[in-house]
Amino acid sequence: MSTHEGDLHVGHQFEDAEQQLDSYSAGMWLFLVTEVLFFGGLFLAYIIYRTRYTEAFVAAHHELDWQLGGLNTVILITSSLTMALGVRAAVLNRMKAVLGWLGLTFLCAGGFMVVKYIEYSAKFEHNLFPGPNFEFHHAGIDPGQAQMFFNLYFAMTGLHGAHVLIGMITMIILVIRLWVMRKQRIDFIPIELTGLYWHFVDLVWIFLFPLFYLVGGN
Amino acid sequence: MSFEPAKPKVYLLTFAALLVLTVITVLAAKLTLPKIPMGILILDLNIVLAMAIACVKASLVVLYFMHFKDMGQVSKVWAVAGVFFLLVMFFMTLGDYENRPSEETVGWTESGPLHDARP
Amino acid sequence: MSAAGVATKQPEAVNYLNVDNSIKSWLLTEDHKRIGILYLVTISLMFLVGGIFAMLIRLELLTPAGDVVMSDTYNKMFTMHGVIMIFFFLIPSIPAVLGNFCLPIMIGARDVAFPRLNLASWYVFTLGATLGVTALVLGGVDTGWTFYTPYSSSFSHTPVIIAVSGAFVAGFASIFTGLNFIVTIHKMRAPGMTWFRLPLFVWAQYATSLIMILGTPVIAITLLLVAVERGLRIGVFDPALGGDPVLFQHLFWFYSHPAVYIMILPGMGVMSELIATFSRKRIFGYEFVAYSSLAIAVLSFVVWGHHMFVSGQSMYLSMVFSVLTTLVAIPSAVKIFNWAVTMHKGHVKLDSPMLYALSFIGLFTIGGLTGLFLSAMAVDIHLHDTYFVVAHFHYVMVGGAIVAFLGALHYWWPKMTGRMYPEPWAKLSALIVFIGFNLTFFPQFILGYLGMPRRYHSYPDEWQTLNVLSSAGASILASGFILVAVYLLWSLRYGAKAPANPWDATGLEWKTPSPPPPTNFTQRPIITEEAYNYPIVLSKNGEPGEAVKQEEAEKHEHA
Amino acid sequence: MRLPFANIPIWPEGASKAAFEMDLLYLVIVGLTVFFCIIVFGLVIYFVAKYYAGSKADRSNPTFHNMPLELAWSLIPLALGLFVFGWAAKLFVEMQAPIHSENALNIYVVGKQWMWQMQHPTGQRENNELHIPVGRPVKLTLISQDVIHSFYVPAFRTKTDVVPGRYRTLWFEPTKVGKYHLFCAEFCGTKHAEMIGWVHVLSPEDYEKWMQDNRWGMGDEGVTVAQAGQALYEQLQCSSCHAPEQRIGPPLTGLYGSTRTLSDGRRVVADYDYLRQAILDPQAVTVSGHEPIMPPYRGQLTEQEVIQLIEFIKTLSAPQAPPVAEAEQSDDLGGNG
Ligand code: HEA
Ligand code: HEA
Ligand code: HEC
Ligand code: CUA
Ligand SMILES: [Cu+2]
Repeated sequence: MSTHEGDLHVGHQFEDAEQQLDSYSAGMWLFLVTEVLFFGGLFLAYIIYRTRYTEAFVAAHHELDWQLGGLNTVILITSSLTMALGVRAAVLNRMKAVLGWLGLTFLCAGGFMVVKYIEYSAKFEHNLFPGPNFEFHHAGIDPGQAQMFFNLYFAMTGLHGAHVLIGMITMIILVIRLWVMRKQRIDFIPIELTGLYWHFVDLVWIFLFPLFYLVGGN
Repeated sequence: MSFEPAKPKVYLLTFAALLVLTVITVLAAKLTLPKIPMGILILDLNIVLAMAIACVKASLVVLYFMHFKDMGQVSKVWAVAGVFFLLVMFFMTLGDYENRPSEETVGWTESGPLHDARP
Repeated sequence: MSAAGVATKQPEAVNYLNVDNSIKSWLLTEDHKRIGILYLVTISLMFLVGGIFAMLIRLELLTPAGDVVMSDTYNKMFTMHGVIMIFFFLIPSIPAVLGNFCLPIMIGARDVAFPRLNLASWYVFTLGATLGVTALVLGGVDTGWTFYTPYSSSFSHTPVIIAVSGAFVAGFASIFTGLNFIVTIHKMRAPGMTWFRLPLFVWAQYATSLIMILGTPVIAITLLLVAVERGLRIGVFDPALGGDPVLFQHLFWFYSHPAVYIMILPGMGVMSELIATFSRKRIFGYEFVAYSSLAIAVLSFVVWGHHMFVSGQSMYLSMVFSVLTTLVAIPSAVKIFNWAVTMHKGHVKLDSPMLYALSFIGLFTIGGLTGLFLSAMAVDIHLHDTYFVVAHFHYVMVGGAIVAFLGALHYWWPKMTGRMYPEPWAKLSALIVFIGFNLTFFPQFILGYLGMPRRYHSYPDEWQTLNVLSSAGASILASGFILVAVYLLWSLRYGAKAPANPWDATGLEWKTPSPPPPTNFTQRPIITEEAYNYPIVLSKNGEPGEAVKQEEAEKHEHA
Repeated sequence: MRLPFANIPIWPEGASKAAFEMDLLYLVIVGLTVFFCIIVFGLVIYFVAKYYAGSKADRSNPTFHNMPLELAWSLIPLALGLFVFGWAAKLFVEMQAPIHSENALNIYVVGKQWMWQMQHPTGQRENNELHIPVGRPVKLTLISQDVIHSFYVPAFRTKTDVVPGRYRTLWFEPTKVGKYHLFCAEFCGTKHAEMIGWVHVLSPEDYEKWMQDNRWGMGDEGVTVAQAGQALYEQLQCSSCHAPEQRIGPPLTGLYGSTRTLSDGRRVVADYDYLRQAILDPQAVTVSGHEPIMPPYRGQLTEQEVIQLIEFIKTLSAPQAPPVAEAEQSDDLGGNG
């Protein structure tokens, strides 16, 4: 795509557009590496408590609705697809397509948050939010251990949800930026980077879904 | 790293594969696989299977959606390093939980740790 | 001073300092050099605050009874001392100040890869430091810098959440810096700047950044969990909530052990620069020194359990950690020996930066070797959480990292400010710091083996003499630091104008004027030689030959 | 030990079996440190003096690489380091391992903000003081009621973190009569520095005397820990389920030290930690073949009371032996002893 890069804006610190693109994508990957380790701490906690409190985790996961979780998985995968297509359109400098794909991705993200909201409010209603009001009755299951499941559930999906929100905000900013600079060639780097970020958010969910909704082996 | 965007077909195929795999994980969770007790911990084969599928899905996302192969050397090496250190953290910490001394920390002079009653 | 007088008559060349003087231009700057200076101001303030707490600690410990302050106050003092010194001073010290200032110049770049992220890093850091100071103003935190659960998450009555958020936020600053450096080193090198032509300082920064990127996120999530557990009683660490407090220790040290190498590796990088410059010789075993930095960074991630030998961690795991700790000491040994041997057949000059460098070698060797005691599991049973540990880490952090920081500050001060400081005073300060330091912390080794636990504000009478020695040393040490601050500040106004290359050193930063122009170089440098290309003398059959540049000499050697 | 010319202590008293070897190992590492310091400082001083700028030393043909040298100063420290590791690891294992002896004492220690509570098996209780006889191995079983503490006796060269939720053990054998410092070494809050006390190592006669004098001194009218546990057991009506004739809960006779199969398939040894959990959170360790109906006692019992119950359950495992310390060792070690 070097023909297109010629007329991109190049930061003062860079020699050329190629160096700029290389640097930004390397930077984004490094950032994602930090994200991996950021979530990693929580995954570690999950592994430990899951292996310790297996029965409680199995019992507690029945409180989650795997169908809603599955729906959200499909939504996020779809949004990943639309995002990938959006990035492609940006590289090919097709303004309308970019706006369309980004819009779809945003809608998916919104849908994801709505489903999350439904799920969360159901948990609050059933006093499944950890804390003094936590209630969990299941023969043979220590409620304290079930609470650990919900601790991790809220911590991990909450953190993931925060990432979805950040992604949505970024998309809004992207669209505004595109609109402001609509006369120019599309600067696809920010879109590409947002795309990488968004796929990462999808990727985290790919792990969260089976860990919480499909503990399995009743 | 000026990359050539992939054909939409590649993305659509990836998408389809991801959907199929999602269905597979859901189905796999219906099976009841054995849980292998390991000392005070339990290794649950269900979760092993689920994680294996998730890893395949994650690789698809990384390889095709994030077009990993077009990435520069730096990104590649660092992505691998990140996963590597994550695993280091997991396994070394788990090494503690698998072998915690219980009430009696029996020395090596004895016939192995008492608290571990593996057959 | 006359030089300064003359200079004012000529129109001064545009440099990064005088290009624009408005406050706004400083606060919105994207120039890595200015950001370095901003960082220097912030961390110096934090060092001052941390140092004041240190002096209060030593004042309290002058007498066996806990008579100067209440126990609660004392607990807050050492906590704030540790938190400030580590999270808000030492971790950003060399990387964010001197790394920021020098690294792009050293590799021949106009700036770091992401200047705006760099500025954001300073703001984020300042926000973190402000939170830290807020916690202090609200009465201070009393958990120890290690924030062990369940004390921190369920029992302490102090603003732990604020302090923890401060460290959390400052962590992002460190991630930004690390990310920036890695991309910069990979992508922004000038043409001809191959990896093995890089100054060793750059290698060290790369290794440091590796730890910053891979380690910091883990402490971030850990501290977040502590805050959540404390705030919402949603917990994974408190046994009362079904958690495991030792898990916190694993997560904490997974970062905080590597973090001690965040503190020392840049110092080691500085050492390589100083020894090379003031011996006028290339570092002996350049590749070994370069790779040892990476080895330290990678191995640092697999030794964290040596802080947990008595915590109830699995005995077998302890052994693994102990033997790996022995391994990670080796690259440090390699560096020490290579530096020492670098002086062989060199032209050693004892300017003040070199004095600091030599005291680094001495103090770090002692500090590092006392790490060997602690990594020996059985001995650590006795020494853990005693003053032996306190002495160990002050030897490596103050005697190592801070002495290196001061050496670096003296070395690059002319470049950064365009002024020379008064050399005799600088030499004196190096001496005072060395003497004061040893007097403060050597007695603590003895106290530690005697069994004096750390974080105690009162102690048995028989240990008073050693504690008095230590407190006396601390006042000497403090006067050394204050002396440095005084003459450096003085030099800003009255110091002689610095030439471009006051030390007659090689390296790109000395080829550009002092202070450097806003874009570092007037034109993009093309690199044709290695970083330490000093002239050396070749001889044949005992006849002294000509002085030639080192690289050419090597070509002869291989031919 | 003190410096001869000044009143400065430089060496702590050693009063346990492990102390001697630890001191020896310490001195060896001190020796290594001095050795390397001499080498490093010596090299630095020598080179600075000889190659000081302007000196007449021969500087021709300097070298910048030397593989054998690099290997030497990597491998020699490595070998020495590994030697230190090996020795330290051996000593470490020895210090953790139970001391086999017929007459080991088992004393329970509960740490809480900010005091140490000791319970002797024979019923004596004391706070912040520990009286033990010389020459007899001691096993401490420690647990914390709140935050992490650390039980540290410098003269014995030993310490261990005392963690909530889990029993820890500490073995040592005092070898010298005397009065030694006891410290809390893990920061635990306001009065961490005051969570200190004394360990009194007494001659066997003095120890007997102390035992007698304190039989009714503190604690519950001279009942042993196991007896206190029995009282508690009755008071809480555990037997309403666990008495063999009730057939609701499993009988507790012979339980301690046996291997249990849990309902989720795990096989675990019924040790202190297991018993503690079985009482406080029974649902976490439901025994296979039983309904999980036992009520959890978390929050209703102090750590001391849990210890008493466990000690009582232990006596049920060895019905023929009297519930005193002398019987500890044999059943502790199960088949290994
Ligand atoms: C800059 C910071 C820094 C550095 C560089 C180090 C370096 C090392 N540290 Fe240290 N350490 C700390 C900061 C640091 N440490 C801090 C802050 C704590 C306490 C935290 C707390 O609890 O609050 C601590 C605590 C600490 C402990 C835990 C003690 C305890 O709490 O019980 C241990 C145990 O193994 C340890 C070991 C080591 C080792 C083996 C090295 C090695 O890397 C040293 C390597 C260097 C040398 C060995 C010297 C040079 C070599 C030679 C001259 C050749 C000869 C060598 C051999 C024979 C091996 N350190
Ligand atoms: C970088 C890290 C660092 C530094 C520099 C220091 C510096 C000092 N420290 Fe500290 N210390 C720690 C890190 C550090 N410390 C940590 C992590 C702990 C553990 C805390 C815990 O247990 O949780 C600790 C604990 C600790 C204790 C143990 C407390 C206890 O356990 O009860 C003691 C006791 O003597 C002590 C003393 C000192 C002294 C006398 C100095 C002196 O060197 C300080 C002298 C400095 C000054 C007086 C400041 C002068 C500065 C200026 C004038 C500004 C000038 C600016 C420039 C030169 C640019 N420190
Ligand atoms: C309501 C009846 C009931 C009461 C009261 C009761 N238990 Fe239990 N207990 C059980 C049952 C049923 C089990 C087996 C299932 C399980 O492990 O949870 C059991 C298991 C145990 C075990 C584990 C036994 C094993 O075989 O591994 C111990 C130890 C124990 N109880 C101790 C006590 C003590 C001590 C008390 C009194 C403080 C007590 N129990 C009170 C019903 C009871
Ligand atoms: Cu208990 Cu410190
Ligand atoms: Cu460490």
